[in-house]
Amino acid sequence: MSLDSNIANKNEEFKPLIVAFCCNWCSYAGADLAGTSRLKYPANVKIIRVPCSCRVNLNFVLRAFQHGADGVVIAGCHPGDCHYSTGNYHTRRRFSLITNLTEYIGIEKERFKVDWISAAEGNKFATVMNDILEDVYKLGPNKKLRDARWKI
Amino acid sequence: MKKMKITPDKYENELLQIKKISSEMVNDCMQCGKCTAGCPATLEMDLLPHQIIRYLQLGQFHKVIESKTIWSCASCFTCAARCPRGVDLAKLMEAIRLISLRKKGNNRLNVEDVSQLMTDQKMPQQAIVSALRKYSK
Amino acid sequence: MENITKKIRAIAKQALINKDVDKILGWKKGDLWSESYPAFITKAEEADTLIWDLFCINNLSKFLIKELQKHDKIGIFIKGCDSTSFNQLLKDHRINRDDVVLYGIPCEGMVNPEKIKKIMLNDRVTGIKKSENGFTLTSKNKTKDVSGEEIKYDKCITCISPNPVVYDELLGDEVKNKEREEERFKGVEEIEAMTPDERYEFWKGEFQRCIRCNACRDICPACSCVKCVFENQNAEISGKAKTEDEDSFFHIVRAYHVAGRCVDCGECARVCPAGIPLDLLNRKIIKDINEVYGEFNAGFDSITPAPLVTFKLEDTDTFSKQGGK
Amino acid sequence: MQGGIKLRKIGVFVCWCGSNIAATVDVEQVVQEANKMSGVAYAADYQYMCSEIGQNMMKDAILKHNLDRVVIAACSPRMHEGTFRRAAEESGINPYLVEIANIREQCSWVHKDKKAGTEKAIALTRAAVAKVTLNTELIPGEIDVVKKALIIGGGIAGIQAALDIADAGYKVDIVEKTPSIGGRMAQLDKTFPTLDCSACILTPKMVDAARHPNITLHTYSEVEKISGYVGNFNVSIKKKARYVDMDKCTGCRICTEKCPSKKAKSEFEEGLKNRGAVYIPFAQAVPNVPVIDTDECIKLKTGKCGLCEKLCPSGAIDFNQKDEMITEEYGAIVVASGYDIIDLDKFGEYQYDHPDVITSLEFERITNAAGPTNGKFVRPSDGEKPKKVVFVQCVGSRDKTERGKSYCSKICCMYTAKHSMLIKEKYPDIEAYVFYIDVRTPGKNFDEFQRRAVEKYGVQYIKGMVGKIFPEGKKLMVHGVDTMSGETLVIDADMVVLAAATKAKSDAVDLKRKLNISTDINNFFTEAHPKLRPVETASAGIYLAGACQGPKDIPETVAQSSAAAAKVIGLLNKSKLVNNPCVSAVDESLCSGCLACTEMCPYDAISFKNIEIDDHGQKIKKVVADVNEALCHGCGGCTVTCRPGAIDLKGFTNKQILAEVDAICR
Repeated sequence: MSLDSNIANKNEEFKPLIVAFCCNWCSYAGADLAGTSRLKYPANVKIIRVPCSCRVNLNFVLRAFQHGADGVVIAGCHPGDCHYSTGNYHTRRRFSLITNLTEYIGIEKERFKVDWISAAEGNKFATVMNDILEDVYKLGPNKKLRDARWKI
Repeated sequence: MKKMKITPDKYENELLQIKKISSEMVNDCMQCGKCTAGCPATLEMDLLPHQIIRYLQLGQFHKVIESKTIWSCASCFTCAARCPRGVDLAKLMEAIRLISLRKKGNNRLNVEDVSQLMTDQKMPQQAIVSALRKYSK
Repeated sequence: MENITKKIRAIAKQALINKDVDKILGWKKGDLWSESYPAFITKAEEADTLIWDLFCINNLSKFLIKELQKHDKIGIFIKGCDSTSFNQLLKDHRINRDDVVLYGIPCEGMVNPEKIKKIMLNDRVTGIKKSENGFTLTSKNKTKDVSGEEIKYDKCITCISPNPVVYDELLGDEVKNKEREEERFKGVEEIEAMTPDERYEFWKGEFQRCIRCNACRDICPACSCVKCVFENQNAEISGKAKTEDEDSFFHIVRAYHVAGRCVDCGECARVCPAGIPLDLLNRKIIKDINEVYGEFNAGFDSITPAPLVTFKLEDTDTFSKQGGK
Repeated sequence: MQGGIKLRKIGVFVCWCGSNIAATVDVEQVVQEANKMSGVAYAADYQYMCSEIGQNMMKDAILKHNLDRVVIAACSPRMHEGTFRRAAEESGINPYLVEIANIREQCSWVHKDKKAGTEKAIALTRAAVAKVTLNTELIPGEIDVVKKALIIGGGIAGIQAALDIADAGYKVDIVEKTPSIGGRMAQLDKTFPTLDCSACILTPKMVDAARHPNITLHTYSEVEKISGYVGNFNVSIKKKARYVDMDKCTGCRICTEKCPSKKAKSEFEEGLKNRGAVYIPFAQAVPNVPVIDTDECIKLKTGKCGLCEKLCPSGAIDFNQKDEMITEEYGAIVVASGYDIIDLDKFGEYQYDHPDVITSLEFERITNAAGPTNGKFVRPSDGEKPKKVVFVQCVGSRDKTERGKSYCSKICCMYTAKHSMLIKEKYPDIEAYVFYIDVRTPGKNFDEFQRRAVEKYGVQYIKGMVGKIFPEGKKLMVHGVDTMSGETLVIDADMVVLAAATKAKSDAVDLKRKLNISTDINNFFTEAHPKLRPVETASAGIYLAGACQGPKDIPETVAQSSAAAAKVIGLLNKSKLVNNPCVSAVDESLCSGCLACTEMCPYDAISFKNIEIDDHGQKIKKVVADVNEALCHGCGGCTVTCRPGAIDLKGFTNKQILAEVDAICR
């Protein structure tokens, strides 16, 4: 068996886990629309519903990476469309700094994404999820920040 | 380019004349251009059909009467049939032609020139006869 | 410096005699010639213990939180970085401006005893004096001339606020000490240039030395919570295990919690017994804020809203190229 | 946490949704796995959980197995969360102890592989179980409603809304900044597309509003401060000193006639006429009581004069009046503060400083029979009748540069058609030209109206703009272009009328801050939803009417006012308001009082309060954040701002979300 096919086999075994925090009013609805439109994206994406993207705490993201996530997505309404009028403007500032900071610590930016997905963008939801999965497949399993005591 | 002076009363008579002959209201036109878009004779025209109306609206009769367009119009009535505002442009064209022809010695087609035209093999005789009838007094 | 020491003593004495203040916060000489400690005095006769020298590095502002619970009015001597810290505490509503009398001292930078030790490795240094172009170190059997840069704290060399930004009375003339300011982010840029894996290895190496002594937290003028989130059971992040992930968790969250509030006094890195360069985390965030949301210097005043509690409609972001919509 | 789970008795119900879920998810396996999850006491599946049989099945299981929490693994919570919460409530469980695992839209419908689908469904169910374990009973708070509405602005929008609300039996206060209600509409001569006289249709409404037993007018007053929330707004109103006693004044107008100071430009007449220092803005003003302009009054400036005081037969003049501040409570607020037109100083090419170049609003006054020229259409410069009048549309509208406004002002096409028609109607010998970019006339009978100007009255519409106007002797040489013929042209006009763009009131931003509502880039107030909630703001209990929301004509304004009134009536009609229980709560023992949350909150729902705590016998005074549950919308932004985690969001607590993360990551 060649080395290449070894890697390929390993990759087949690699089942990445993507944790997506979606705001209730836009992105969660966008994910629902992806479902109603029967768009396909891999089952590795799991969604946690939050009222607004500004509810997402840095702690949640770090905990996800600690406990096994290979990628994290935070999705909210497009700036200007926030159900709470200005919540996502705060998300934008906070996570601009946070994604930079985690990248500075060594977490690849491809693993940790923030995006705006409206309730009408079922397509975009599927695309964003497929894109991050593709990136995470390329990077392989995440070992950084991982809690060695946690299962897997 | 010289600036156009808006002087509606300068050609007041002519404009009244057109209205009398055609009984069409040039102000009804909204300049949508549908007449021009459907006109089969635009290749032969120097002013486009909708421009003719526009100049009439602006009182620029001299530009209209000097144009080739009124003579290129074949009176096919496509414009009239399609106009959303119910303006019969073909009638207006006819009115302008009439004003031109009614001036002394202003025949568009002279009897003497007919033989010249007959040398064109493709020209239907009917056309020449009717043109003579239409464009001469 | 001796002049300022005289002034400090006179002011402190007068303020305590007049009962303008109940307590004075300043510095006194430590056990070693290269150490100066915070000094809290309430009696006029103690004023003569106060000093101002090259080792008054301790940021005194944060002591105000606890001291003001016991006293109504406190006088405090502050350097530039102490004053920005003071403003940050005001902004965080941790103290009242009216309860404090500020005696500002322009500062040319403090001397790092560790650097001196390295230079005069085998000699026991016994003193330091200002010379024409720097300092003269003296030991039992010899003297040595060194430049300021060689022995000052790194954070003092790139200091952006050598003069107090807020004070009631200023002692001495304002100083200029901004020649190397542009190098403030040099360390950050070096790390940014690494690959993600190199960066992770670098920080893992640093973080794993952490003993969670919380010195960084205790000294920090921005870490002023009554109870830290890491002590809050309901926050569910109070993991105390000595593992790679918990160490990183602590340091990422600590850095983020002072984002937009860190006055870059550098005390966290100075007091860390494990020598973790915490200021490189803080400065990364300061650099990003400056680049993405416009220059902001926490503590330069006490009213401008911190970058993370405000926003602009036309803000850009760092995670998408188009900046949102 | 692990210990707590044992105490729970959670019921898990997995829905097949026919084959919608069951085709991709092995429902039975999900039930089997659910049974193994800690805290789960009962698990079952059914074809259609949302059906009545399914709901009854759940209710029966709750009673039979003594369940205290429920997880439904079915379609999106956006579909049936309410349904299952109600069903749970009917069987005695607090509705907020129900969680939904979305295994249809976010699982069976997007995945093909049954094995992967089943695994994901189990993970999602586990997350929901983990969350529901930590759910607590939430009880929505109730708020009383003050049965009274405030209308800000006394133009046609405010008057209409006030009349509608008052007619429904509720008290209404109108706060109007100027001395009289009536607003812009009172200035207008005729209204399109019917050309009926503006005053004839407006003044009866003004009188109705003044006489209505449920309506109180606060003219010459401004809203100073607003606090509170839906149902309970607390509003301070500044009643500016009129220096005229409203009760004593009979409206005889001796004072306004005799006032020796006549230098002030009349605001109502758009500066085309002077008025006295004591004045009534216009003949039909309501209330018919003058005010004294402090900047103009000789007595108030120098202490001498006081002629009006001596002449007033009823002794109504009172120079000792002071601004008065009143505080009122309201249940709802309608913002109807209207619009302005832009300044034309930046449009030098139109020569607005020339007396014969006027705005359309000035034109309204000139043609108005009660206006400065008594309705005679003459040039302001020499009082002669003009021969040629040029109208220029889109002056500053649809102009992306900083001197104009990017939007269409909406009303100009119609009023310009109206103006040109009015001229031609009265004086057929006057020539009227209209320069336009587009003619936009959507609206009932609007296009027909505009076409009438062209077709019947022969108004010359020229598609193109005016480049510059050169005054030449008595004439205004208007240089423009007819883009349709491609010809440049020049018209020797006697008068030019500029359709200046509309703009938001200059104090709109101020008012927005007071109300804590939002404005768009042009400072017009923003509605909660551009299509589905066009009269509400994002702040509950505050509604919009008229041109303060964006350019509007009278019919639209009146329609929106009545719509806003209907919303207000619906609100005031409720005996109690129920608020969302998923709001933020402060743990006072953890709060340091840094108040970063108060700065971040989009609704200003967080303030602070002083408390005293007992720290080992020592009393310590402390400032802590304080959430107003009626104002909090539950976005949760404050929870992230709070560094020690002292503030948490009920229904989406830190613990709950972390439990979901942990469950998903297993």
